[in-house]
Amino acid sequence: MSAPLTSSELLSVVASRELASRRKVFAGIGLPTLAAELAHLTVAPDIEVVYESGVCGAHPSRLPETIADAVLVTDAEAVIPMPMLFGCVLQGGHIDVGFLGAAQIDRWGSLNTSVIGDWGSPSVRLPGSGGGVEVMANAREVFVVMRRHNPRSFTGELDFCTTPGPDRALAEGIRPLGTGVTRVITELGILAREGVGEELRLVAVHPGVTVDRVRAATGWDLRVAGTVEEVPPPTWDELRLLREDVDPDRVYLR
Amino acid sequence: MSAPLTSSELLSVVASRELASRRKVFAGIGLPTLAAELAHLTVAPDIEVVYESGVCGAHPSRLPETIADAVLVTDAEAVIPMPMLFGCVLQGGHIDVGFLGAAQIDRWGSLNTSVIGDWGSPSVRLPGSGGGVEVMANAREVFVVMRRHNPRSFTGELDFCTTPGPDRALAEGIRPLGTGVTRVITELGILAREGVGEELRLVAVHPGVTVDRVRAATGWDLRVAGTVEEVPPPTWDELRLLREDVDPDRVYLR
Amino acid sequence: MATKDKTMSMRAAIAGFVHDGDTVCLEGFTHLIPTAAGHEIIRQGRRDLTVVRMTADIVVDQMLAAGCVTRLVSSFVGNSSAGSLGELRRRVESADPAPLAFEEYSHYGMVCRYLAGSQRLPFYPLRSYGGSDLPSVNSDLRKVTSPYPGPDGEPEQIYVVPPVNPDVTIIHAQRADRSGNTQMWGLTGVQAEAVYAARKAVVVVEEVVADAVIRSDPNRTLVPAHAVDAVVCCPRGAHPSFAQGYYDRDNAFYRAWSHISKDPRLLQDWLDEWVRGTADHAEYVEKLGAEFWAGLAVGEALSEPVNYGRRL
Amino acid sequence: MATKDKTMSMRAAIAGFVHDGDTVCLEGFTHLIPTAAGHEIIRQGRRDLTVVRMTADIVVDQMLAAGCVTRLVSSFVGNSSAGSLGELRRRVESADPAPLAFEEYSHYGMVCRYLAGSQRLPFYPLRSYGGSDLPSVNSDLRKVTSPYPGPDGEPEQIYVVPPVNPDVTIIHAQRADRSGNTQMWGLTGVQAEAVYAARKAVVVVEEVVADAVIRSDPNRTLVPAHAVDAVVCCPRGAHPSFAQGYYDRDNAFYRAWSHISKDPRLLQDWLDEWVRGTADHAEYVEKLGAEFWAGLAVGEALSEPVNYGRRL
Repeated sequence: MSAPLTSSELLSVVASRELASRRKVFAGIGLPTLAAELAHLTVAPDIEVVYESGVCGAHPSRLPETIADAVLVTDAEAVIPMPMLFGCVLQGGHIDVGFLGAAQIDRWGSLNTSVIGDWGSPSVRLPGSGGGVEVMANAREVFVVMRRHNPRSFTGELDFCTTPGPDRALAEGIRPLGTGVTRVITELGILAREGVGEELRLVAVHPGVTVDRVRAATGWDLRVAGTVEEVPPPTWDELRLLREDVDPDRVYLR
Repeated sequence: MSAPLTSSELLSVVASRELASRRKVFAGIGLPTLAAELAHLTVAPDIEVVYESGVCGAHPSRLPETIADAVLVTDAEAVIPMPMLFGCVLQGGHIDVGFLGAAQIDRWGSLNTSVIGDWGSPSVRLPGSGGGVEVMANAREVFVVMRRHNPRSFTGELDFCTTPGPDRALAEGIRPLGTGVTRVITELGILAREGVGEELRLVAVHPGVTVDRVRAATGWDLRVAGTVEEVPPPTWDELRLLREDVDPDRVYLR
Repeated sequence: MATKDKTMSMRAAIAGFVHDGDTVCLEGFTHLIPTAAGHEIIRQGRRDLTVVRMTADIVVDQMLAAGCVTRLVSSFVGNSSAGSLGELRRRVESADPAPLAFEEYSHYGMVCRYLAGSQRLPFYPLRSYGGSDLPSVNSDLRKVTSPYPGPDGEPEQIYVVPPVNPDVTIIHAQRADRSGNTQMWGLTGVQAEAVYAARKAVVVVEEVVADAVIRSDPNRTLVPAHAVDAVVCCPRGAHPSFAQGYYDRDNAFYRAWSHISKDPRLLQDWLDEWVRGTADHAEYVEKLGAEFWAGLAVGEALSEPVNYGRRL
Repeated sequence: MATKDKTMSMRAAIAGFVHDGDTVCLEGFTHLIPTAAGHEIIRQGRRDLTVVRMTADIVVDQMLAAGCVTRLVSSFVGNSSAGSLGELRRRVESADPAPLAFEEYSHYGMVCRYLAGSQRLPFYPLRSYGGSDLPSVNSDLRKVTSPYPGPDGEPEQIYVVPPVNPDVTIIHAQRADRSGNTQMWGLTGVQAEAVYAARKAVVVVEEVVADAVIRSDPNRTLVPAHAVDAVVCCPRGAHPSFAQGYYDRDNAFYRAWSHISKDPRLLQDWLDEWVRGTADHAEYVEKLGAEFWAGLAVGEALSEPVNYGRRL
């Protein structure tokens, strides 16, 4: 247990705490899985994870390597087809928290996962929405985990808005179900946003990180909460559970 | 085999012949089932029956008593849920022939299965559409079997149009997939209609039935084909198959 | 991950999830009709219900006769192929003993209302109703113009139906685990969508089984636990309908109902004896007797297992 | 009733059902990806295809590199979580060696295109895209005004997508009978709808089984025979993806693909050796070797049987 704390471990632990009192989580694979599993063992014993592949109530014998890993299916409580997953479960309003990642995020929590540069002739073609557009439009709230916190990722203007937050949707007269991004967890700290019409604000920093450093790493004039908390470092218990119970093979923690 | 021919047997045999060269049939229970089973043994070996309950490729151990009979499910090739049955199979355009019945039919093959009298305070409340509206709108053609051929059933004006033929739909600017009712098989003979814009015409009568008798039994000025055929009576083979193989327990033929 | 025990008695489930004035959906297409739930609604004397059900058949006629229902949303109001529903016809034809508000749809119209409700859509399009008189008596059947050109290059119109979101949906199934992961086979109708469309859902089952049984075949779970609020174990609760692999349909009772329901006195006597006169469905089952149930028993036709695999 | 034998070789199925210029849908969400069918399309040198696939991954990158594809309709263009698709990025970022027309959707947008296509609807509504830049680059994302008032009583707008009706849909499944009744378990994605949306459908399976196996469990049949035109028996045809209960995912190959596809020369060498250099999938499987396949073998986790019942 004396190994140094990795970035993945830090983000997983911080994300797990944010799941306290949340119930139904929609997750892709990777850090969200770790966060949800850890939350289950700590702050959210009743948490239910629905995977983007259609698995509900997974009881995997090993930590899954993808959202479609066969170990998620065997012994699961239900596997549902895509139209029901996206139509009834997600759009139907059953999801409390969705996890998303992105190449770029703006101050309103809108996301770009499509291109760097111009859409028609991009300098980098990214994978695109997947179910991101649907998670943002239909989950009650969205947590974003971004490893890299720099002005190109936290940008004043997205190169392309793949996944709009509710402010952009409302401007077009479309009313999404949820509040959009409420938490952004990064290597520097936590940004938060409570609802429509509100920008992301810096609410917490990791030990040793200054507010000025976060501002400098953010591509817009970042608002800062009246009191910026220091994120408590992972406890011995959290790290032990994560390393020994959740991901003993270090599939993600490597 | 010397028992007298019943009305059910006659209608079943005549309907079975009309299924020659047809492939995919959508059927409620009763006479359509008998007709399809007999056609399978005679004129249409490749026929596939899809039941309104969602059963495809049934291999019942006994003649089913309803479209939802458990014997239709056991040993079937597939059982599909309602949204797929009505959405993909029927509306998707996979059905060649649908069978319908009705309390009233008009000269264009539109049907009333809702009420006798005024809809708001009917003298008789009938069951309603069931899937009839969808069968008419989406099957390539529709066969109607009507036991009673009289002016109240074959009416100049429907008390209520539950299930419109394509002529009525087109008048409203909606284009159905199929041609609507193409055959009406009754105790007196066969009416036929080839396509949109055409009225039902008398094309055949049972032995001993005159054209005038059919006209008198029809509540509109019935058109008559240039040559009205005489329906060949059930052959010995057809009757034997029907009585001995299709419905030996006389579930329907009683 | 967590397994929450949602099992309760039928009495508790109806008391907790069905209130006077509610919109109650009972689904099950001929197969797995939640009759026992309807009977408990009668026993508890609910009033002013809107009942949503594709095939309004015997259980609906009984609920009508017990005075529970003021509005019906349906696409087929008949006693299967066995005849008429006496009470329903009296209510509609003669407002006897009271009028019944009736919203008439076709089967797929009802299916699409559940689809819209379950998918939180403002409407669902379907290629039905063009030229029908149904829109003249049901103002919820409306049209939308497609934003894509039709096959002839001209604008294309299509009918739509609105979502239905019942206060509660009640379905019957073969088995579930304690938390509500529900497995059905045979005719599965539109039950999953009806559950997702509802604010609350009650699943009545022939058997509550061990978690391991459900988890041995997750694709058989048509309704996941996250959509279920209560699990009621009520064997033979679908009678006179059937449960594939458990007991057969009571065709004789379907035929008898046309006779019983034709005479209001006979019908009320039947309710007094079989519903109001029984404490619960277990008593109803017992009253029917072992010999009766032996007549509906079915033999064995087991599915071949499939392998879900296990990482070595 | 009739059982028509629709089995044929992969070579015959691709020759018969995939033509130059066709719109070809390959579905399978991470699980049961019809890779072997993609390889045979490469072997037969099809050109000018429009490929429709939610998750355009390795098999699409390979078909792009082989020059088969001029247009792609997709909602995720990446190598799973393992990295990039080199050829796709070169085609999109630099038109190297040729431009690629790309229609970008979200996952549910693609699902809804299949739903509309399979249900013969002019459009399908979904609560996505409000405020997104996607409609600015995809003019097929349009809006409709609901004919029912919104929650605030005002008119409500919703985005819609158009149907997709591929010339052919190809899916991979665990098993089917000779006539095409197809059973799948594990992740079942949107394959049934993709099949119904298509003019023709080819089902590739791990095993063609006896009719009695399928008929022992009719609810497991997700694609009925009436929707299927060809059945191809091609064991391990989903590699490097997996078939639940048959073999596991080849995660090492997913990771390797980012490296292989980054260098056009390496990629073409790979195609020469593994696709163009093999006569068929059986040779590809053999070339990988018994030891390799042993590494992807899975153990047993059998479903509990259910009783369909038999009339006594």
